[in-house]
Amino acid sequence: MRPKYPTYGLMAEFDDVNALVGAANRCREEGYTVMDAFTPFPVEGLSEAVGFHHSKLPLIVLGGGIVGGFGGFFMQWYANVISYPLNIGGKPFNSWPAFIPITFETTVLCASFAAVLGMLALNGLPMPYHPVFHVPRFAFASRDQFFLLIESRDPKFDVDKTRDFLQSMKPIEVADVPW
Amino acid sequence: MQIFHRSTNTVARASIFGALFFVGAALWVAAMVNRSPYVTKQGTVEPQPVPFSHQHHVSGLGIDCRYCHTSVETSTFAGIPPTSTCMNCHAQIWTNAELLEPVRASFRNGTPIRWTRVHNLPDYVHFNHSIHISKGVGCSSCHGRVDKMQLMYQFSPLSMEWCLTCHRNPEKYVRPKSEIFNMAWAPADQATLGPQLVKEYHVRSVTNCSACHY
Amino acid sequence: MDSPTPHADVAARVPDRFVPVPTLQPGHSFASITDQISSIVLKRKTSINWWIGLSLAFCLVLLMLYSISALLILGIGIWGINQPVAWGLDITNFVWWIGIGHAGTLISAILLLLKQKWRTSINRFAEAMTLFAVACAGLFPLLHVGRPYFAYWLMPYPNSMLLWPQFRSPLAWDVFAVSTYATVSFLFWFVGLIPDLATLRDRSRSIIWRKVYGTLAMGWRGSAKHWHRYETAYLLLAGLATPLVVSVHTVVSFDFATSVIPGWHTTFFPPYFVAGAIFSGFAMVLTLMIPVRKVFGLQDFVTMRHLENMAKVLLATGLIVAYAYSMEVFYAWYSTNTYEWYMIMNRMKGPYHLTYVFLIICNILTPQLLWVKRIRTTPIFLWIIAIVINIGMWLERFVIIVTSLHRDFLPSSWGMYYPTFWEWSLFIGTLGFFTFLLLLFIRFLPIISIFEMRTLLPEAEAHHEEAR
Amino acid sequence: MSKQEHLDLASFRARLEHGDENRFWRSLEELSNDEAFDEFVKKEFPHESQTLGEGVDRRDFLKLMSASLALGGLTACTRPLQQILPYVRQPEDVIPGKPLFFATAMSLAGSSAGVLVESHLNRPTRIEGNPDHPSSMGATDAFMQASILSLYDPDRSQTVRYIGDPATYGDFLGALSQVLVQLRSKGGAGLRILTESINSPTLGNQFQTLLSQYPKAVWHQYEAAGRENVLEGTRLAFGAYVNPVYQFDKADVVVSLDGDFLTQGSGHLRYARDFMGRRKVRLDKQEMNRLYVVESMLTGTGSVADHRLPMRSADVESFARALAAQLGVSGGAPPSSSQADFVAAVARDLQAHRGKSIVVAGEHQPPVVHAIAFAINGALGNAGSTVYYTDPIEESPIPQTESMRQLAHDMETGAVEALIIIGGNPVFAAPADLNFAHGLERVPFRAHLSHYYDETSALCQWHVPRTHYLEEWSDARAHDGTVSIVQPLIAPLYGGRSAHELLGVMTGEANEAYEVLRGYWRSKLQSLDFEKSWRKALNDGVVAGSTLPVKAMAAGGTLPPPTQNPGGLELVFKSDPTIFDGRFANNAWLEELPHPMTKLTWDNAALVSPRTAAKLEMGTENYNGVSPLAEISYKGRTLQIPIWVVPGHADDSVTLHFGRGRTRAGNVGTAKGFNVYAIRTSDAPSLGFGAAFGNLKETRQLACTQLHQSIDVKTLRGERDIIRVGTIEQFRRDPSVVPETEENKVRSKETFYPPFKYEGYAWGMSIDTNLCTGCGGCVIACQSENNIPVVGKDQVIIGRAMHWLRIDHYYRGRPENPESYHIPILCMHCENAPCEPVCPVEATSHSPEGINEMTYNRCVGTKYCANNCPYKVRRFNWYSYSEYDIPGRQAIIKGESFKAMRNPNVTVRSRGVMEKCSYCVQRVNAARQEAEKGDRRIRDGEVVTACQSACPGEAIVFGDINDKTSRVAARKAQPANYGLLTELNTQPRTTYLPTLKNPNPEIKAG
Repeated sequence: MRPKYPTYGLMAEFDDVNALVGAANRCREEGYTVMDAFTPFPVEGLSEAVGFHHSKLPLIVLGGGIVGGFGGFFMQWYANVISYPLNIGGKPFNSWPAFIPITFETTVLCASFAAVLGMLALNGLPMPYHPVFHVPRFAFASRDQFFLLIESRDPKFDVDKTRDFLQSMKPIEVADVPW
Repeated sequence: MQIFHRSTNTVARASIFGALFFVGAALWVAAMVNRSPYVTKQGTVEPQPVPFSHQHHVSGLGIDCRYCHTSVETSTFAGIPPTSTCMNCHAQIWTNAELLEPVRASFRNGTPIRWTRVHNLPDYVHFNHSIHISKGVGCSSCHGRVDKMQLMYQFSPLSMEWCLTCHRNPEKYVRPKSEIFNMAWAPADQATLGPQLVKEYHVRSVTNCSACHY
Repeated sequence: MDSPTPHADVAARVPDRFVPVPTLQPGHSFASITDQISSIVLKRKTSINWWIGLSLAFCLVLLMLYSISALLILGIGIWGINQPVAWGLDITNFVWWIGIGHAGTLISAILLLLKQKWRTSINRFAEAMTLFAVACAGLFPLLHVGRPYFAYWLMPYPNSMLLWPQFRSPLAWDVFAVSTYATVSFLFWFVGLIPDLATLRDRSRSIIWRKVYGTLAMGWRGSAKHWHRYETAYLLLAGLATPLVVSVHTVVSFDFATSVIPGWHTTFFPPYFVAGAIFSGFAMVLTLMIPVRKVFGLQDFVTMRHLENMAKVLLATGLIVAYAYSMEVFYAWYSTNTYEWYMIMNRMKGPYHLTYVFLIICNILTPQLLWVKRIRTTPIFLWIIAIVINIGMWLERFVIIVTSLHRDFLPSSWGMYYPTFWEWSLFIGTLGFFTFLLLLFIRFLPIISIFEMRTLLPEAEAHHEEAR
Repeated sequence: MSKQEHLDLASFRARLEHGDENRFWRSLEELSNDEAFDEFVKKEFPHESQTLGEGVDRRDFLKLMSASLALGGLTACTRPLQQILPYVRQPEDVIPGKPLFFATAMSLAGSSAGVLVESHLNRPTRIEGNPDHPSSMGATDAFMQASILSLYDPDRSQTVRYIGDPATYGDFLGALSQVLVQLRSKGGAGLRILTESINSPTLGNQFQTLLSQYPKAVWHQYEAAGRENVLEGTRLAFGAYVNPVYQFDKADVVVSLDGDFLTQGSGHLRYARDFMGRRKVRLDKQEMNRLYVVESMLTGTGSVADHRLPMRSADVESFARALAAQLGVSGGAPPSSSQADFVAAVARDLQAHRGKSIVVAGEHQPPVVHAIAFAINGALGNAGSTVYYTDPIEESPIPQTESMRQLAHDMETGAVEALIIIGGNPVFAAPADLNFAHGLERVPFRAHLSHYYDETSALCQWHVPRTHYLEEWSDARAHDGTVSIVQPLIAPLYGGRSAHELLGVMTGEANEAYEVLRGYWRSKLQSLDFEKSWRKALNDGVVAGSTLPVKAMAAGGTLPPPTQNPGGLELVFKSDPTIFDGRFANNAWLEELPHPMTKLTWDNAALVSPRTAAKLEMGTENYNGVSPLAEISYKGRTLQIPIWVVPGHADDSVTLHFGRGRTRAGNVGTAKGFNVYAIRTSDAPSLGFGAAFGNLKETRQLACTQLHQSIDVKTLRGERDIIRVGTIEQFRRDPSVVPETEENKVRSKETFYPPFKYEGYAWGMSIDTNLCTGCGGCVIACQSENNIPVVGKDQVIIGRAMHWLRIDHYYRGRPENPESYHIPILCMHCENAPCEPVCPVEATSHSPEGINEMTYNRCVGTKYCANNCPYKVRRFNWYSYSEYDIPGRQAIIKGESFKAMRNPNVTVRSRGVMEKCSYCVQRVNAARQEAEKGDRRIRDGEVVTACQSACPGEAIVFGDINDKTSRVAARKAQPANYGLLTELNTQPRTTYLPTLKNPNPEIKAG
């Protein structure tokens, strides 16, 4: 999609995590809403700072677990009671205690898949191409530098104003993020 | 800087779903192949020394199954007629038909006719014709309308799956003993007849392993 | 959680030995950590030693393949197993490998939940080790069956026989437990890798490697939101993996505990096996970590503190195992059961008594040395002890499986079991296979979690009030 | 499987069938030369080269891997195009798919027992006993069961040979007639014929004819393990050869003088049946007979004795004389002090049962001991009541060793111009001191009619393959003289000739055995309608009225003075319990059948008592079957043989089983074991002194299937309750003999799940260990019925024997004279089977009738079930034992012909699958199907398992335990009925009755 703005957004680079968090908070106070921060490691409270609060991931995992659990037990129950009941060592067809281990395993398996796939999906990964990669110094985002991005989608976004605003926070540099 | 081109995002997502789809498809195909006539030999006509037509002999001449398959009611094996059986008639009729030369040859020098097996169960499956007959399983239930077969072919898949369909619900398939050899028999009302026959003939639904495998 | 660097005054007040060794040597920055660890993968020329190691390992892999093809072509008869000992080295190795496969996820998951920061520099390596160990373990149940080409019957799937696996069988449980464990461990490991893959992507010089790492990193860019979900997922995974770790060896122990054979039919096998697994797992981590740490000069990241902590875990689990052994004897005596008691007597005095003796020496006596701090903190000693424990744990499985089977209820069907060349070659082969995979991992992936190391730095702490 | 098999065999049969009889035979000659035949079978039984999962072994592995992965769950994915060959003319009696049974008889060492042969489309597959035959009563022994294997043995000689080169029967007849012509001119001087003991009236008759034509010809007979001693004994006692017949069903007290009448010798099956009939102790029958045994080596008979006194075989005579003295028989001698009490007690017991007791001597005991036994029986008035005498069942009994000595001498002196050897293998089996081989080579014309091209054949110019008894027309006398007609079940597979044919040729009479036989019987059967009685004889398996009449014998002649007994170490020569005198050496079933006591397979050893072993400084606890090799120097000859310690063996006595160590037995039997004949001499065929033992400081690995035979594996928690024994007294006091412990009672009830309900049939088995002699007949019967493969010595050594049914043998007590117990162990078909829940693929499950079913084609081979079976009755196919042929090893029983032998109703197992006793489920199913066709229930006794049918002691009973009137239910109702390891709550369907002893209160135990 070709949006109305020439750039994807503006990105400010900091070399200190506190500077970044501070900047992020100020942006929010300034009224910016569509922004993101990039750090080489998870930073406590940063996501809140950029206006991201709760994730629905736990719910997804719970769902996965429930599906796996009931699915697992149902499979065993169906196979032994409905599909092909056989007298195995004089045990009843529905030997539920014997079905517990597999039920547990399928629960964990499905939940784990839900966790990982859910996380990737919510994060929109895989996404090998992304505008921020255009910024040459962004490579340091995975080393020791900290970046704050204000997207052009932000209603309050204005190339010049926003750039000045970012500059006011004394970043190492403010870069244009082209599409 | 960018390592990947824009398109790769789409590609990446596509490939994930693609992979999932492919795996699913592969499994599905395997399952289908497994049940296909290619594997079960269902419906394939094997080359035979003599192009014997059941249609002609059964519907045409009205010969009873047991005239040739003598031991079907008494033995595990229905019986393949000895050459002499063929010659009972063909000593008189079609005595010099080209097609029947192998038969005459066999009779002359006592070498058996080498038919090709049509119904061929694995060695670890033990099937007994007589017990099925005596429990009201008709020929056509498994062998199909043999009376309509120019050349003999395997009508049913003969897979365990298939065996179990009847072994689990015999009432759906049993017929009166009088109708066993009646190719054309069709139940008026199997729903009521079936259970009744099952009770009458003491038909049991046998699905334990050693019923067939030992 | 203690602060990584003791304040001077603290140091003044308390004697040195009470000053905890830091989990990360001081003087590091984000950059230095990143560069030093990733350099192992990126910069350093592939060392000749690595090549030698790899080729040696590969020879053993070939041996393994040779042994496997012989097995498949000639038949399982080439092994020494028989009646009554129908399981021998095959299952022994299976349980041993699975046991080793426990350290990784345990360290990553449980220590993560327990907020043990010292785990960060060893979890990645341990997880990889877990994966490879499980891969080796998986081979044995597959190959030990008489008709491996039908092994897929243990999987539930709609088939033309309308048959299902027999879900009451501990072997069916194994299939699910082991495959689940392998899968989850992999996910856990891979998720942990993603940010570091991104780092490698950005650090790498060659365009090919950039694309490779880039693909694997799936476009990770360290966005705050991503980090948020990422941490949630990672924590949840840890939560799921923790009971899983416990369950896997529990299920493995069911193979024996649910049977009727004296020496197998024991209710306390699950905890006993889990403890044993952690025991052997940590021993293996030490066995591998100590040389690696030396070779790649990672003493800053894998400090003496790590080694000592692991040594302590060894000591603890070792004691649990010792308790289990004594309970085994006690039960047999207390049960007043002829067969149980004979089983114990047979272990101690029977034809295989040497294995039992060495088992006690390796698993009970040797670890006691770890009470001594000097030994705990001397890598070479630690390394030797770890190896001894590995051997001991292998013996434990051998004793449990073989000596229980070879003389059970009816003296008429007592027998002996002597492993053949083929069984040994398969075992040695898997050792090679394991090393092979490990060497590849060391060469191509960061053996220490870079991004987690970064969080150990003090400057990683965000101080909101200042920012305000 | 079954129907395909019938089809293909139909064609085989068809080939044999077509045309008149001559063509029939000719066409067989076409088949009978080996490659051709194998080829033929290959062509004709294509599916038979298809065992379960065969595709696996055939195709290269990867292909299969991919295939089986792709075609998920498709087990029969590699079905080749098969051919189907019907009859040309179908015989009336044959219904494809239904076996027929024909009555015939198997002769062994001058006696015979009747059998019924199961025939699938005229292809014999199995031997059952003939219930109407006096020597069988429906029971069979291992030799009879295994004879079916010899029939198909491709190692059997398949062509006439002249100096080793293939020749035709015609050539032989030509050469023979030339010789005969010139011998005839001399009245037959120089013509010698050597046979085994002949119990065929027709053949005897033919010999008379021959001898009348050649008055100067001599007919020699020799059996290495025959009844010579018995017959010489009768001559000693009565002045004439007679045949003693015993009626153990009438005897309350039996004394066996080193005899093994229950498991070997003429009529042993009948004797076991009668004897054991008196030991079936039930609530309503609380008495049993009493058996005293004095013997050197522990035998089947000894192991069931109520009092067993181990003593050197050489001392048995003095014991017998002592007994005789006590009973006032002339020629008696006072007992040695040590035995005085015992002898006295036994004598009193015998006195107390005059006319209701039997004293019987062992076949290898010298004639005098037999004579003493006869005398004692006479004195006790047993003669006529429990023992009676008839004319000998042998056609012309002679002192065989003597006759052999004479033949050897004449051969050396060149007095023998032509020697025709019919059967037997004298070069191997003749006494070593006669140098038979050396003499033989000096005979100008020598021919050998034999089953194999063996040691003797190799030294004869002419060798003619002999027909197996299932291939020939003949007749045979049983232990009581009853005659059975031997009829062929199949035309000679390898073109053999019968003795009748050969003699027919020599006498110039009819050369068709069939004609000769009918000719003879036409003259014998003075019935109006010969054909009728002939058919009846064929049908019944016995010729009506042919039983020899009882002869009143008064014990005449006085006994010779006691043979002086040098004392010291004695050697006892006995036939091998599993391969007899060596004739069965190439029979893999018998080679692998464990020795009833030592459980040795594939080998023989010098059996000694622990004390003697120590004395010889060759002590060994048989650990893992590695035993020290000894060199026995005896009468200038030496024999190297390993030492095996047998608890309960007499001290200063060494038992040597002859028959092994063949050099030309065939692929299976050649060079297996050690040749004891090498030191067996004509002056001491069964007992010898003056042997010196040298320890070669070497060891030999022997293959033993049960290395731990001592039940006294005591722990501080006591002994294992795995075999229950008691005395008749105990039984009378408390019929449960060994009461269940409270603990077991509780444990065997505890269950987490509600028990499974078994309506309808509930199959179960009861084994009365009190009736078991451990003979091993059931083991072979099972092997034959269920297509159980043979694994070979190396596999037995590492514990991979495949027998579904094994007979555990346990000792208890002092090693000098322990109690000895047999307990047959097969699948217990536990209702709570531990093996079933551990199988991950449902390969083993329970039938609604309680049979623990093993589904081979579903088994992936985890072996978990075998581990979890507390009885260890599961057997695994480590290799494809039935047909495998891989680098370094081959199946023992190999060759296309064996495929024709297999039971078509039992799947042949392939590599990597588990197997075990199925309760002969194929028989159960067949019976059920028949019953349901008739809309009735299966009658009790309609399903008889293979082991049950073979057992002479009727120790095994199988049936429906829900049917309270069934025999098995009755047995299980006995309070003494117990299950093995029931404290594990396995709820076994196979249960046992305890072994009971009936000790003489006057004799204190031990």
